[in-house]
Amino acid sequence: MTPFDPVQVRSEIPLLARTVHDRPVIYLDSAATSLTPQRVITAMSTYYQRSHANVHRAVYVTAEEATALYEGGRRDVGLFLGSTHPDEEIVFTKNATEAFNLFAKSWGRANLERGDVVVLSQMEHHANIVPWFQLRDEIGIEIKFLEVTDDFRLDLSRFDELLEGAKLLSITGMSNVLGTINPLRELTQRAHAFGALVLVDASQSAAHGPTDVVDFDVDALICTGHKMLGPTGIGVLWARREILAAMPPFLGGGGMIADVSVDGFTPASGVTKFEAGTPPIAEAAGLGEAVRYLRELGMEAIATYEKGLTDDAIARLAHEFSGRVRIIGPTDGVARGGVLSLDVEGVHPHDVAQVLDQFGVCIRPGHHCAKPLMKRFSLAATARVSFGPYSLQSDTNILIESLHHALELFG
Amino acid sequence: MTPFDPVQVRSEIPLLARTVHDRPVIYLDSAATSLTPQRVITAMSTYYQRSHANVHRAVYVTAEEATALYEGGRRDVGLFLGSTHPDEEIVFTKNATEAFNLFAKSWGRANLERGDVVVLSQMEHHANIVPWFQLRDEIGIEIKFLEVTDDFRLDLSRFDELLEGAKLLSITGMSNVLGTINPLRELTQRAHAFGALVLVDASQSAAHGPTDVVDFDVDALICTGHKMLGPTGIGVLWARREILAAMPPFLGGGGMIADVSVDGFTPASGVTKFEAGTPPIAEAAGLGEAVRYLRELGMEAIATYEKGLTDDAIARLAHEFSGRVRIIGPTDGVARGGVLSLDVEGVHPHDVAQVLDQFGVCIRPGHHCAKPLMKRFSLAATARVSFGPYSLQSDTNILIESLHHALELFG
Amino acid sequence: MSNLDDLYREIILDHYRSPRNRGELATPPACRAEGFNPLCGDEITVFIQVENDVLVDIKISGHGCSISQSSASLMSAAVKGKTLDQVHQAIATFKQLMTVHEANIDDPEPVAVDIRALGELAALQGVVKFPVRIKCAILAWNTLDQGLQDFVS
Amino acid sequence: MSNLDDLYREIILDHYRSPRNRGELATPPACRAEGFNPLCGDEITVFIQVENDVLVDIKISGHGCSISQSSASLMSAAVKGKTLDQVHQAIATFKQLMTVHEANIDDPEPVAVDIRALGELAALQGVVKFPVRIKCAILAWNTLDQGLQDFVS
Ligand SMILES: Cc1ncc(COP(=O)(O)O)c(C=O)c1O
Ligand SMILES: Cc1ncc(COP(=O)(O)O)c(C=O)c1O
Repeated sequence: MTPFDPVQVRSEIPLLARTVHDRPVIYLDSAATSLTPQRVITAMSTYYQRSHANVHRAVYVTAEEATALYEGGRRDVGLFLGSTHPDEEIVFTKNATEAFNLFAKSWGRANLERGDVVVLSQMEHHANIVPWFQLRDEIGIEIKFLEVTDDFRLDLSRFDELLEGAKLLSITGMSNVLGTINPLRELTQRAHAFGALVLVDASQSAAHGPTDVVDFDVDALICTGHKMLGPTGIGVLWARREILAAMPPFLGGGGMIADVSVDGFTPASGVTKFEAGTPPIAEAAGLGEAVRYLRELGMEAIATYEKGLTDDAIARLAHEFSGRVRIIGPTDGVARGGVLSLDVEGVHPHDVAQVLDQFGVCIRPGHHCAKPLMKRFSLAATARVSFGPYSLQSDTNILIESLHHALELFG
Repeated sequence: MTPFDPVQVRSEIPLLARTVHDRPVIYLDSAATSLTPQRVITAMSTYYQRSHANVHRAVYVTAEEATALYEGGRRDVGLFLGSTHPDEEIVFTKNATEAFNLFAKSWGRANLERGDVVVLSQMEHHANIVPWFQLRDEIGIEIKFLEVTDDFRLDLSRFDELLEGAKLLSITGMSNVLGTINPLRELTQRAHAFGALVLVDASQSAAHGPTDVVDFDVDALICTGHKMLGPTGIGVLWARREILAAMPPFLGGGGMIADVSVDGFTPASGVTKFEAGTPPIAEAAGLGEAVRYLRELGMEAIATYEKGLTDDAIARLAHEFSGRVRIIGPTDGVARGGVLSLDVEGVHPHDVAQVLDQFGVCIRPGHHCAKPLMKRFSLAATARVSFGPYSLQSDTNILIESLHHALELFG
Repeated sequence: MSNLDDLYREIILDHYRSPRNRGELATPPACRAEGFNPLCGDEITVFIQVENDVLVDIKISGHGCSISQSSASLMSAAVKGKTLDQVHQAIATFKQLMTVHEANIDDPEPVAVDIRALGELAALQGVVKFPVRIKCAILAWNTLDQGLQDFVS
Repeated sequence: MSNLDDLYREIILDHYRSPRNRGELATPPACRAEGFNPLCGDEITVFIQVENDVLVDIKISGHGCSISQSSASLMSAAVKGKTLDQVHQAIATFKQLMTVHEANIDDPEPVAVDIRALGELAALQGVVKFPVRIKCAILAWNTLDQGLQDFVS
């Protein structure tokens, strides 16, 4: 394997050649969405230019190619996640959020009853909270939250108490606000001991380090195309095939049925059951290319590289601002990814982002769809900086320069 | 307006430059998915290359551009459908199927009770059947079907009887099997007289003739990007704003909430409420470009042009095969679109399609996700030919040549 | 950074650092209305006291970015002591100031409004060049509007 | 059209035009199993009668394309009168014939199988070059397999 070369990666990303306000784009918002390599864009364009057709049910050449691209995307994503049976375990949805709704409502309605407990954590994204509330309002399940410690880690002190009798632990692999990486193997082992299944939100972690569903020993896992160098409009639910096979359909329509009459319908079997209507074909072709590219780069290599960037940024922010810029998240460099939520003294995150924009620096202010977590730390918003495999240490230079400017303006 | 020029349209569609089996592609499967003009592909590539960012909640330039592209796509689609308040009336989904599920389950759960009647027709696509069955199984509504006459028209003789007390008529604008175009204005007027709302499936009709929700006087309408020269991964629900405003959310997650705590959530208002998670941003940019293009071509001009193709094909198929190739659908040229389902004597549709493929002719065999309709006519499948604005009369020549070959091989 | 100067005028920064009319009023007799911007988390509570068709007192609490906070502060200064007619007039004028013609979304131009009538509020004019921030600037005004409607009913 | 000739061998067309063992058997004593291919609407019902571990009779009804129909007909001819062991062997061999190595999806190559053991069934070999049709060819075999399993239990 060639050594990891961010400059090479950058050369494949057209957006990084762009300038805004007469300055190069400094993209530090990968936790919101990742930049797209040209080869991913080309994979989709090529589909539309050469093989655009609807999938399944067709015998002509371009339709066969379209089907092969779509099913090939499924296999590539399966390989990327460590699935042993991608054809029976990978469901494509429109985004991670739909995948959570699918799991909560299909698996949930079939397996949970009034009073059953689902355990989440306080650091979940709304995508892994709201569908469970909807299910609670519908069938009366109980939702419990693992808390977050003052040093931004999962509080496991009450783990056994919360998991007692729980049917499911649904938890993020990495917080999109704190950067905290959760100890999946330990959580899974402990949750399984209580007979609970484990669903993991890998939306943040998938593109930044190795994912192996067998190694993690989880039961289901969700991620989203546009945060994995892939396109918008596609998400992924992986679940063990016995689990998927026993789940009832979610959305109804064409493709997910075995038969329909004026009296009722019989669902199809396999992953098809969950893919109603024309699926995201171009998007699967694009995501397939994205995960092939990520594998080529090497997920370990990406993780190591981004850890270097993050450690460096944490050290320099502390040194430069001596406390005026606080990081909301672990700062010891251990078990954390390249997401740095900043609290800039006297400057609202919205204003931080506005000033940074003038320097070409792209960061995201807000609650990051994690309001329970924000409430936990009595914050309305943070200014979130996040790295990708195309980020550079020099990005941090400009980040620091522009933060100085923000502090001055509002000081 | 320049006169409609199919050769010009063809020159904008890269796939038509392709050959298969050493022959040019003769694409006659537009009812399954339409071919994509380069400018639509470019609109999406450009988004990824220059303005890829997540929408909303961001202040930096590319994120503002992404938001403008996404919301601009909404406005363009609204304009295309005749919506007077696109910002409050156009919801983007992943395809038409999700839109039907959204409407059936959100509007349905809020407005229907055990015993309430929803009227469909026997010529509906599964997308407009299965979600209603799911709702029936959940809350016990009753589903009634308008029948189809022997000459492939909606049977209106029992209309009043079926609509008596019905809460909703959900019906297709154009059958994807028969090509039959339903008299929307009449249906709406009569259904409204019974106090029923009218939801229209415009998936087949939207790209082949004018759509004007105000003129049709319908209450909700659904269509799908990939059949409108647009991309996969995006569908559209239009509904009158009072109706949308009163509907509860469907999928839960980020973006669709006003607030979330560990105790529950408050949904957002407006169309946002229905768009959970990262939306199909590139796809909205692509669909926006597609409908701008369609408007430039002129929907009346497209309808007239495709009617010419269809009338010609009907006449020539009758003349060439004197009964050995039967059209399952109206053949008088009145109120029908460019979809011709063929029943070829002694040759199974699957085999027809296979033989035609060798001539580069792309058609679709199968039940076309309309099994109740197939059962109505005791057919397992048809061989469906369908036109688009890039189709030519000469396509019909090759279709006829290859049909002769199929009849010979199996004769 | 000339763009930024358009947005962050000195008056705005001043109202952000030293907000006017901050606090709460006892309800009743006062009315309260809450507004928030789900996209960025800005939250505002407006307390108003109306007597004989005059807005005799107004207080603002909540939190948010410099634009939403200064807009609230500027608003409170502009409407306090005014008749309800004048207040409604001010709300309408301000909303007009914040209107971007959709046709010009790429190059937003403020609609012609009587700038002199706005007084200090004119400082917020630069916001329209930053369409995402319009929601911040307008939050307090919508909340006040809501409060007045609640008061009437 | 050389590709088509690979698919539509004369034997296949013959079995399609004149299917062998078409019809039904009384159940009981016979067993029936239904199979269908939701993607293209092919439906098949297989009736089997087993005595002393021998498949003494088999009948096929249903409808479908030339590939699914001829495959069913060829199958019925190949397994009728055979011991259950031989039938299972035939099913396994046929499935292997229809296996496309995923690595070679673009250029499918049949897996090495003992073609001579297949007899007339070898005519279906061309189907693997048309991956979408494999489902048609294999339908009857899966249905028979199902029927045998049901019979055992
Ligand atoms: C009439 C009709 N309705 C609905 C659909 C479903 O569209 P989609 O597959 O994009 O969800 C289709 C196409 O498949 C259709 O032809
Ligand atoms: C941790 C986490 N989970 C879920 C999501 C939802 O992903 P999507 O918006 O693609 O549905 C996100 C991103 O927004 C996220 O960061």
